[in-house]
Amino acid sequence: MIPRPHPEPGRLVDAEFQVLDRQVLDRNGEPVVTVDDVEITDIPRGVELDPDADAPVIENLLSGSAVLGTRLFGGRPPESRWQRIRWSHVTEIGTAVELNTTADRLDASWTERWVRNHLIGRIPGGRHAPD
Amino acid sequence: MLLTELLRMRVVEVDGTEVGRVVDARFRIDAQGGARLVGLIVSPHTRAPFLGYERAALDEPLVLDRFLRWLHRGSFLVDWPDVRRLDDDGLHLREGYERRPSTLP
Amino acid sequence: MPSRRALPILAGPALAGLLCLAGCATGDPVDSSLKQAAAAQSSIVLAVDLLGEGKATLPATRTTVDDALRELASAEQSLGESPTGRRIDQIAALDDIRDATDAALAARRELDDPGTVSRHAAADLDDTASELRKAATS
Amino acid sequence: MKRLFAVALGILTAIGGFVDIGDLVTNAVVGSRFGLGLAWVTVLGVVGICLYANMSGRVAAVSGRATFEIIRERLGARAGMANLAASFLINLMTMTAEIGGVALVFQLVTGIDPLLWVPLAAFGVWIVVWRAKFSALENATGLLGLSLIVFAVAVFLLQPDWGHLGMQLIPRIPESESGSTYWYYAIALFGAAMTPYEVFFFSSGGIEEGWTVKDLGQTRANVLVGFPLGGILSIAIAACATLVLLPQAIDVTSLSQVVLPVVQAGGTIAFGFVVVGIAAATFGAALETTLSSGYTLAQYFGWSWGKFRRPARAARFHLIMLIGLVIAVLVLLTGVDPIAVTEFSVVFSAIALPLTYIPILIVANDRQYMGRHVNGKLVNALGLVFLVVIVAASVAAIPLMIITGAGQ
Repeated sequence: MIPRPHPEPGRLVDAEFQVLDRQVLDRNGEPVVTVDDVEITDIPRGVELDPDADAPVIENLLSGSAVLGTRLFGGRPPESRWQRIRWSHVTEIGTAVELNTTADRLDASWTERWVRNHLIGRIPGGRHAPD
Repeated sequence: MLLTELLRMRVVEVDGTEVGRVVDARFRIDAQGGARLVGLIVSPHTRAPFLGYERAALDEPLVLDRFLRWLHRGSFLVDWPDVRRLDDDGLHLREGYERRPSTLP
Repeated sequence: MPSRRALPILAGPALAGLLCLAGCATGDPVDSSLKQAAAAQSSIVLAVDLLGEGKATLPATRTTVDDALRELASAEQSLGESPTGRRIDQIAALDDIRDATDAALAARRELDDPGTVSRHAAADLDDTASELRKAATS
Repeated sequence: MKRLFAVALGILTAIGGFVDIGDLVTNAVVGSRFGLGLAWVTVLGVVGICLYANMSGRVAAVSGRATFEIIRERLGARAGMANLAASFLINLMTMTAEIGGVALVFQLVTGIDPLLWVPLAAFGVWIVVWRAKFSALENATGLLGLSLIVFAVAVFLLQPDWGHLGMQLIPRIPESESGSTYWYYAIALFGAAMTPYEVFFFSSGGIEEGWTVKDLGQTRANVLVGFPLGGILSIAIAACATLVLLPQAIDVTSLSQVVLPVVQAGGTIAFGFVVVGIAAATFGAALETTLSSGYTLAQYFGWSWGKFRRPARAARFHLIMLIGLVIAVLVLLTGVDPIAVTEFSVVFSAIALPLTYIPILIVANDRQYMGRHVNGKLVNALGLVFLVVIVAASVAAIPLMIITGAGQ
């Protein structure tokens, strides 16, 4: 079944209720991250907004300790440390957020790959299925 | 801009009265798969959505369900064009803004 | 909705729980120590009887005696430390516990070599156990 | 025929898997001090865990989402984190108690100091978690755990005065105990029967084994037949202590005392069965709590997890379990008494129960997750009754712990 290219047009999505804190699965159903925050188009502050201008869009799903940390304990995460997954990767919003790419190709999975290559992968038997 | 910066922002009418806090942002998927903001869901009571109760498809008459729905009564959707200005102290609505139901179809 | 206050809310009860670990045992220290010691000594008596009847294994019996010796030591220590109004009872209780500990140690040595408990050592265990039980219930 | 075998296997592993060091110790302690006056709490706890496991198993099978994913989704990141911190620490405490339990059983068999067995037991747990297939480890420990039935056999062999024993079932407080210790141990027994890790493991296991809606019948049989029989074993443990230890005022403080009634009833043969049973039950529970430490963190942070994947494809999941095991070993090597750790772990389990029970009860009613498999009227009514019981036990636990000095 070829995964749908993106969620069904016309469908409504409540970002906090259906995207934030949701599990993200890659194309093979392997968990990648949980959505720690959602990046939307910047809205200018203190300025009269033009009602006819284009409304903001969801640009990226964000994850990582910097984003989650500041969300839990306050403060604002430095933008340089936001781990981004482009919204264009999202194919479905269900009980989990599904992507059209594999986990290893996302920079959001660098900690998983680091632990795999430096620790777990090195222990004998780490690389093949449980028998 | 972060969604969580938008969430919990105070929502204020033209004459300055506070009508609640932003608890969610509703987007619509367009033909290319983009998610475009259509409006904000404002709840006059708790500062944060509690267990997603006001829009969850809960129908079992669980006592807890009724209590939590009561806790969230009165949340409504504001169309994005009805938002006039975003300040550090809150979000200002336009004159004569519309209050739509917040439940997800 | 629990916001940033959520974490301290959980720390409160956990702290209270840990506070009580610092030994806020209620009730009279003499009685509780005697009860603790009587329970330990009785379990040695039972274990040694079962060994004698060929029902118990030697390693298990040794383990039971080692566990009971630890309880006897803790009973003696907590009694020794706590100042109680009943000075005379405290000394008498300490003597009973020490007698029981000596009987238990003797039995324990016999369990190592020759691996059975002599009639004499078993009798000491019974006497010290009933002594403790009597003191605990008086 | 294969279907029947699967059903039987599921039930048998549920029985063997139900009892762990917490049930063993708490039931023996309660039996030696209160007789069967608290047996009603075990019955209540069994009904509770049947309900709770049924709901979380159904949520896993229908929605494919495990417990802690749901907890974070529905409570949000901050309350989810508080929940995670409490659940992880208590699971670590239970894990330490289970590994300590395995070491104590080896001491019973060999007489050698348990501190030597602790690293070995932890290594054994790690090897199985690292290499064995999920169902293999479940079935082996579950089936071997069945030899705990010797406790029930021992009750018969001790030829009790059945009338008197029956009378003991009436809840009452012995003179040697106070009201507060009675209720403290009621909470401990309730926490022992409804340990949260069983639910993390049960629901995550459902995903490990790829349960679908078709498997709901099987999971219901496992729970509704396996757990009650596991509960009967718990009461048998208490009955043995009532018949042998209570009359001699031997308040249980060590594992060696827990087995004395079985040895008295059936000698070395019965002893053989009971040590195999305890070793399997505690080793199985050590596996389940180790996996649960991985499940809880991975599901909160969204990492790849699961034994059905190669360790390399769930690296952080395996790293957490390794770290958890190392912490457990270090704690045990300080010489802390595993029995004391066990007694605290069951009470803290009761304290933390609402944190995971409430989100599951709510999601089991959410049509977006469950479709038409939402809770029925009866399940919801029971669910609400237990919500009250669970919150009451959780609130009363700490004050009672302080008043009774943790059950003195």
